[in-house]
Amino acid sequence: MVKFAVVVFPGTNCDFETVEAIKRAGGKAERVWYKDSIKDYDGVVIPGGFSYADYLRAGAIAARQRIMEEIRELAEEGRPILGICNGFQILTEAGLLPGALRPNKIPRFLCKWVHLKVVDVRTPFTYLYEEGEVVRMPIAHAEGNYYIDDPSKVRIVFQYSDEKGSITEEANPNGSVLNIAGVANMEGNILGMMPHPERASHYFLGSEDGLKVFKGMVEWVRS
Amino acid sequence: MFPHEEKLIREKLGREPNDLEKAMLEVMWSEHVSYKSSRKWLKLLPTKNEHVILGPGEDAGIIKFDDKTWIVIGIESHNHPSAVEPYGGAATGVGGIVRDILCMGARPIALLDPIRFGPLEKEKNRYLFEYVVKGIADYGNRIGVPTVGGETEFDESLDNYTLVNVACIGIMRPEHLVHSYVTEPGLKLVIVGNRTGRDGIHGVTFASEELGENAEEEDRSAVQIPDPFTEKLLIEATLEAVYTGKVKALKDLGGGGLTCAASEMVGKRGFGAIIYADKVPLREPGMTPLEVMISESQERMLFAIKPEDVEELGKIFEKYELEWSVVGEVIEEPKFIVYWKGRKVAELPIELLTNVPTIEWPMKEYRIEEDVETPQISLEEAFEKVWRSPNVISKRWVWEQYDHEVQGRTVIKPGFDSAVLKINEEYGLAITADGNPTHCYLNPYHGAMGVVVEVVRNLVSVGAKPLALVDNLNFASPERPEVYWSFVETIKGLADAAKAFGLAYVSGNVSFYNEVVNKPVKPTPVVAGVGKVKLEKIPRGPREGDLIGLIGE
Amino acid sequence: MRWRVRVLVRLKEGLNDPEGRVIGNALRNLGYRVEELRVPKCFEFILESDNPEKDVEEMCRRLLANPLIHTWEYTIEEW
Amino acid sequence: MRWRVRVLVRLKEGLNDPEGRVIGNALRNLGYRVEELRVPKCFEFILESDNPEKDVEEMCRRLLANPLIHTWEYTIEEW
Ligand SMILES: Nc1ncnc2c1ncn2[C@@H]1O[C@H](COP(=O)(O)OP(=O)(O)O)[C@@H](O)[C@H]1O
Repeated sequence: MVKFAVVVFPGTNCDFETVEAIKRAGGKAERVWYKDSIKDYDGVVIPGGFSYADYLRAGAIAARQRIMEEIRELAEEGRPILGICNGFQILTEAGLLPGALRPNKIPRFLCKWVHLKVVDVRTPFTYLYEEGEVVRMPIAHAEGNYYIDDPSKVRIVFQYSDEKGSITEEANPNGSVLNIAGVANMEGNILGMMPHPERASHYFLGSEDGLKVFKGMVEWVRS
Repeated sequence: MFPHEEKLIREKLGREPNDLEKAMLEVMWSEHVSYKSSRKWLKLLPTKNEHVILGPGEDAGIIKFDDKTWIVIGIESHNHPSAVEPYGGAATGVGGIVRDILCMGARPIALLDPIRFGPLEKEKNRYLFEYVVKGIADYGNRIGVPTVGGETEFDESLDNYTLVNVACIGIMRPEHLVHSYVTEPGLKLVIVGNRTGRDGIHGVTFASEELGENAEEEDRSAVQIPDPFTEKLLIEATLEAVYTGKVKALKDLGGGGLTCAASEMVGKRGFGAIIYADKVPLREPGMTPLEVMISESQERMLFAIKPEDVEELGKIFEKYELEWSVVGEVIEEPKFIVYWKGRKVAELPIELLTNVPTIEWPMKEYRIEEDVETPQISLEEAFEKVWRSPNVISKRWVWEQYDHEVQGRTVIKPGFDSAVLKINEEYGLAITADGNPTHCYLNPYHGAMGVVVEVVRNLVSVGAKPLALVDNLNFASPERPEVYWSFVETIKGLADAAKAFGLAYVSGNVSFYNEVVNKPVKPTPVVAGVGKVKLEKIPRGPREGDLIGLIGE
Repeated sequence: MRWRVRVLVRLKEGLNDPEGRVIGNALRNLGYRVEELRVPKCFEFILESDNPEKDVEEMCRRLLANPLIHTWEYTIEEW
Repeated sequence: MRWRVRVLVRLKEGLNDPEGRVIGNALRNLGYRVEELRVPKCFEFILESDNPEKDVEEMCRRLLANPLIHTWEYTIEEW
């Protein structure tokens, strides 16, 4: 069975619900402490939270831990690597994705539901969505303001939009370049996203829009 | 301590206590730790019914949700520390109540933060408001416990001051219950977490006095710097340790520090302890045994463990990169003995520390309710006034700074009458917290009842059946006869209202001496309640065409 | 008159400094022999004032620091 | 050899500094004529090293700063 590692750094706090969401999507997942090995897994999810309490810069210290080298190797083999929120911050800090996540334009933590437009449906995480589909998920971060000097270096996967899919300034919760909410590497197998798909994976939590991210990832590995 | 208490101690001890002993007695006999002015009256509260597994008396209360699931709940105030250092005070308040839940063996799953301030027109009050919220946000968010509800109120009487209450909810399996007291001698006492520094020395005595004019400069040692990073590791390490079944007793180090945690842990069932104070990992050079014994450094836990299991549990603490150290042991003899570098530096009968006599202050009734004329203003004007009030407008600015979604349970988010957490695929837990100082000031008895009734209404309005309550009593100095009277009236009101609904209080907190420069705060009981709701049955907002009805008087 | 100001706000000696501890550990893990790492808050700005010393001192007390837990120092240069 | 080091990490010119903006506004609200307030990150520590310049430069590149968005400067004194 397809098995994912959900990496737990000191301060990671969305690990349990991310494992839950992968299970709901039909996959198998285990929490893996950052000192252990992830070599035997089919893919890796770096979940949200506050690794090292976000001291210095969000994700900066986790990105320099040894396990990131193993993740880099798995990524080079083409396995799917997903970073959610703090996971996205860690991936950029580790140089696995280009760009940087800076403090929000209003420098506060912001927890709210947003609309996202799925703009790239050719990644292992998004091929179950329709191109241009508008979905709802919550964000919860203080440093989600994506910056990149040259946007052609990444594949833009999710953009903050209004409910009709227009990419407006009002719909941008944190000031990110081009309303970017999630990006992938050119190969498409590394995705980083600020919104929390695992928090939108159950009817009672307000939406199941996020489940397709995990379903896609699980199915993609399986086939 | 009052002179008559010092005298009593001298008599019981048959000698003058030395400086260290005096300092330990002082924290244990402080209002904050001993509940000496309130204990007698708290007995009036109903504390038992079919839902209650564990009522007041330990670090938090426990109720039964279903056969496999218990819910743990506690509430705590951090008023004084927040008034002098709003960011750190509020944050460490969150840390304290979270550890209280943790030490029963439960995973903390939600926070509520009823917070109160003076009018926002004043710079100082805005500063307090902004930084209290930031403190709660930074701490709660970093430890991954969602703040799903609370209250935010502004009142004249709180000018330059703040009431910061925090309630925490935990979830556990019955087999993981750990008590806060030991039932056998020979156990090792192990301290885990942050190093001990000079911060928070005399914190509890500080919390048992009114704030003076120059509080800032004077009370430096009473504030602590929050360390949510260590707290998060403590949560995971503690739960992993608890799941081994080898933790015999567990307490967090809060007010009164190691003295309080250790003496209460061993004294409850008549045992004693030897503490090797020099074995406590220290942050600063040159600390004295006195400082070590009463420091209130945050993010520390005290474990009682069988000697043969110490190494195994130590490995768990090390996995989470936490420092730990064996600092003492449980002994048969009911004595509290402290060693420092091989020398005995204190020896007290345990009950002298844990059995503090109650105090009853004089009471004086007041009556300030009177008829007032309804102001003659237009409906528009009235509407405008009400909707502009900071007490009525949406508190979105507050709860958007809180990660209210983390852990993936939040079904009903902030902004409604109660929050609802998903407990399993079928049922949820509704939680809410309410207070109403204006009403309580006018008539403490009716006001207190009103608070309970509001909690019940808020639970019912999301479709939940109320299960249990906790109360946090924020009052001015009990030495003021009117205040003490209002305190007792409040308890009677809380008791009568709860009885009327068949509800019990499973935990609570009393905070006295809430005054700045001789200005007492209004009687402010805050009640939090939890209820059980079938997820499918939660009313999901009105639709166009629905009829609106009004029930009741 | 316009001034160029830099304020450094430090935690008082002896107070717990988790951020400094965590960053110091991270540097040591990378192999550097670093000790006593601290992370003061730093503010740099241009100030227009006739009495910059007084103003900056007051700004620290009122907003930039909390006298209860912080000490501060500043440099003021003509701009 | 032991050195006393102070590192300042600043956002590159042109990148806006939301925290600086908010604090600047707060100070202006209190009546101070403050402009261009910025909040660099500051690190102070003791370093044991035979080549402190090289080490500190490397520490900035590897951890303390993000070269994409930051510039840095430091002072190194004998300790
Ligand atoms: N400090 C706070 N933290 C979290 N949620 C809050 C806070 N203050 C208010 N809220 C939320 O805002 C909503 C309205 O609160 P409140 O004004 O107390 O409502 P009501 O008057 O209807 O009881 C509730 O959902 C409450 O939980």
